Amino acid sequence: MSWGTKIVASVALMLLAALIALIFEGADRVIQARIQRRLGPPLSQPFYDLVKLFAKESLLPSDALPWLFSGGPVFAAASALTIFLYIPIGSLPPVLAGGGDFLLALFLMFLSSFALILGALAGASPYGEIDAKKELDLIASCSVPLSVIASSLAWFAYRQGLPGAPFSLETFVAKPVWSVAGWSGIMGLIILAAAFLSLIPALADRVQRNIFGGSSRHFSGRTLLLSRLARNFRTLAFCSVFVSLFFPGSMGRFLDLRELALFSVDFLFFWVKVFLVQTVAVTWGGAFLGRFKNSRLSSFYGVAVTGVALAGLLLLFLDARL
Amino acid sequence: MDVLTLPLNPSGSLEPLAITVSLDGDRIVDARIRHGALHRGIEEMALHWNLFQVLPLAERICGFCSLSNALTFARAVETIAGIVVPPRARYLRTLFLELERISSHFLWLATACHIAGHEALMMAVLSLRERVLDMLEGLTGKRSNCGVAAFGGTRVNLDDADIKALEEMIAFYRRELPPLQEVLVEGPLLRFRLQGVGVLPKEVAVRHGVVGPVARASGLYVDLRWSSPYEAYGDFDVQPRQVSDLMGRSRGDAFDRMVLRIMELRQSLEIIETLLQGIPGGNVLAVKKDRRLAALLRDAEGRALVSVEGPRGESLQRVTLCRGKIALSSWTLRSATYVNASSWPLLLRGEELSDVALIINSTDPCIACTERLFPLRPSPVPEMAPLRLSSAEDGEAAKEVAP
Amino acid sequence: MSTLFFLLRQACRKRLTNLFPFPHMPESLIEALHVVQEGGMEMNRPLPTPPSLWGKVAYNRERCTGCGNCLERCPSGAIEPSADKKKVEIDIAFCCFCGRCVDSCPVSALAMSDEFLCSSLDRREMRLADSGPLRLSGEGDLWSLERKR
Amino acid sequence: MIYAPEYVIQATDHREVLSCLEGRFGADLEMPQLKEGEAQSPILTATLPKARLLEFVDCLAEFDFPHFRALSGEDLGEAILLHYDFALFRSAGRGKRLEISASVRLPSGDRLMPSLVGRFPSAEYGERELIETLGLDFEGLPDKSPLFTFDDRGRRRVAAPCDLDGGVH
Repeated sequence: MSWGTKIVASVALMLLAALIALIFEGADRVIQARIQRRLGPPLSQPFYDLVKLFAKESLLPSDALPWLFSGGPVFAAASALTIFLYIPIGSLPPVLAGGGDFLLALFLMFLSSFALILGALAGASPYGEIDAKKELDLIASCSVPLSVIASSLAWFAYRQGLPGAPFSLETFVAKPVWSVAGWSGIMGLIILAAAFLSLIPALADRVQRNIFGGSSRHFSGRTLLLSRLARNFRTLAFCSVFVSLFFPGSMGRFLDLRELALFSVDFLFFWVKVFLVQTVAVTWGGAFLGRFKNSRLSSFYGVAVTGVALAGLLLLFLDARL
Repeated sequence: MDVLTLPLNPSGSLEPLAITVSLDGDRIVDARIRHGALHRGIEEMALHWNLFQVLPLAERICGFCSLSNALTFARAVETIAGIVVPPRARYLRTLFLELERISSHFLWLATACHIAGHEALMMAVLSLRERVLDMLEGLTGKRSNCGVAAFGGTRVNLDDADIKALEEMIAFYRRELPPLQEVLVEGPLLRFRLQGVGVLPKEVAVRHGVVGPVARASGLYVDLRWSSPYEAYGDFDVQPRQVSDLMGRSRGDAFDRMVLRIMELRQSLEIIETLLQGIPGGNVLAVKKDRRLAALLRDAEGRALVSVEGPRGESLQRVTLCRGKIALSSWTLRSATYVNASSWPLLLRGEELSDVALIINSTDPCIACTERLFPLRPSPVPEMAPLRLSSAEDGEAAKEVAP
Repeated sequence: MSTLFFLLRQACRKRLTNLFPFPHMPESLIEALHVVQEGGMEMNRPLPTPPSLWGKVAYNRERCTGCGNCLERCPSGAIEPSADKKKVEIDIAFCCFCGRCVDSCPVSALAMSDEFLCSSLDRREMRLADSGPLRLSGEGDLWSLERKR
Repeated sequence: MIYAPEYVIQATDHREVLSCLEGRFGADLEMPQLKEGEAQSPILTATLPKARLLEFVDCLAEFDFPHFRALSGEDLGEAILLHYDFALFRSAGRGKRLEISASVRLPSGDRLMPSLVGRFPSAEYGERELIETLGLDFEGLPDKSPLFTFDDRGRRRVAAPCDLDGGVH
């Protein structure tokens, strides 16, 4: 691909991802309302919100660092959108492929969270500071099981001889890890998938663990809009990475389609899968995780989920040795 | 130790309270609670009105212990005036007190779920609460502030269809409560969130004199319905519920308060069931003629101190009446929250910041009942003009009544 | 597990939201209701109300003897003597819907109707001087159709 | 003095409580009376001089830990009448609970009362409210700041009557 094509494809993909993230947010809110036996907002509510927030004034706290305060959400949203350039969507290869794009995607995800937290810290308010600290605490405790999951998957792919670089998402999409695993390997993969799923609500900011409205408390107008968009993009990106790793089946090949038909069917199929994952992990998982105590949530992710992920690694190890 | 002092606005606690916490990291070292966001002036207002007007006012002190407050007031006036309430009215009052308790406890459960972040459970609880509100609306015409109390009886009477509807309601709750209880008590959602939060040990609870469900959840065997039965409670067995009966032991934390309220919901249903079987016939008003009642109240003189076990605990009123007019000489209200509030700083100490709302809410605070005061005159400490005791416009000196 | 089943069952049950009668707030709700009654407009019907509902006070001026009992009983000062001194006027805006005036009326000139929508942009509309002969609840007023269904 | 915070299970006979108090306080206990009716739980009322209030409370504590219910005050013009309401035998059995209402008459000019906060922490709100409304002073009350009426700067907020008709409607 030439540079020009790449740029056009990137912009198109990012816009599309943004659109899908908003639609999924609307669906998420409708399903949540159904769980609560409410009617809920229309599916297009996130778009109304977008227009409304865009038209509103962005307030700047008097003690805030202006560039960091308003730059943080921009950077968070942009880095979350960039992740989609490294994710193979359906049968389409990622726009920017590389040997370690899995790690890069995770890195961008954390970068997006940190940018938002930095923006909140720049608001120079003790309330925002306390919530930002809590979020930082949670993300730090989530990073441990996430790195265990990532490295055990890569090790397993390398050990079982999947073609391609072990830290590339394309490797997992081209040949599902399930096909090379024995029974204990499948058990291990299921455990790893469950651990990954339980991480999504926390990293997608769906766990309301604070009393002050989260780190986006002091954002308003466009900064609030961007911080909410960043959260939605991150949620979508996380679910997409999950689909690429654990759920990579191709509908088009199953139907024996070629060329354009294959790409478009797989493209749609991919987003359907992402939607399913998001509904299970974020909508229903969020309904369960609720507003746990921050310390308990941190120890849940830092100890319990890490332990589960390590158990999964052990099973994969057994599978590779047998 | 680096201590950060942080004022929490009402949005942090869901109640109009200004709480200032001193924080060491995430732990609360000290908490200071400031009232004064609501200036209601109920006691002052009542002195300018006649008793018939004060009764609806007493009903409106709080939306959810409305009947308890109104009934306390009505009973105080009845005690002074020597009016004997007919047995059917006593049973009806008891019935509505229990319906009110059901409605209030459901609302508390919903708020607890909301603060714990489980909106789906909140909606489930609220949808169950609808049934008792519909019942109240069908029986009295209103969902809250039902206006049941009247001097010398009740304003509402029941017919056979109403009793049948009540029995259907009990059957409905017998069906719907067990799954909810399973989710709330045995399910992980609230257990992980509420256990070990806001612990009030038994000894401390005794010393602070807490009342109502908070006291019972801490393991105190106290219940006015049991220890000094009023209305129809004397006619059947009402034991204070204890968490240790269900859970094996009671720790006095927020979770125990929730469990206790669920147990009390079931107790209220049992009480209503027994009550409906033995409800006597007859009048619901002791004095039917308006003019006779007014004459009785005009001649009444004396003091009374009356308390009722409301949904939040002991609701207490001291009423003084003077002969010659249908008006109050003095009125003092003490709601359950007024007593329980003194334990809040203690409960908050050592807890996490994110639990503030949860802990304050676990005692079922009613700021509207507590802040009924609004001193209109400047009251500097040394020199002070005496407050007017009676509502007399002609400046008649108030007599002191022998206690 | 039981929690999951509980929430799943919750999601499958009938939704509880009761929609606002009109898509957009009309200038005067009472007028809009009259338009609906004449068939000029569609609306989301409200939930049926029980026959004992305490709505707006209805006042039969003809029957009133002007004894003034209700003036003494009203806690919110919503009832005022009218200009000709023998009747009263009721300001619904002050009314707290306690129903004590109805209890105190010796000739049953007051009743609690089941009309509960009483918001208006004009305060003068809220003054009630006469609502004609009292209807028993459920007799040909706006919400009665709903109740019979 | 801090009592052992525990409620007794065995209630003493109410008349015995009354006679014990009468024996202990003699003529200081004015108009002691025990009312036992059906509509209300039994109530023991008495009037005390303020100097013997703490002693009275300690005497009650020998029977059971008194549950401090309320403190209320009435301004009679020439004096202030304070009512201290306690309850004994709260968890001793059905119908065993005894309410005790001790009234203290403060002549005008005397504004100082002993504080009960050391014995009953929940007395704090009642005492602070009386500082606010009746202008009393309590000896030994650690926090004497107003409870319900003050502005953001900690000053007492005094609402003049004109505040009320300042165009609310």
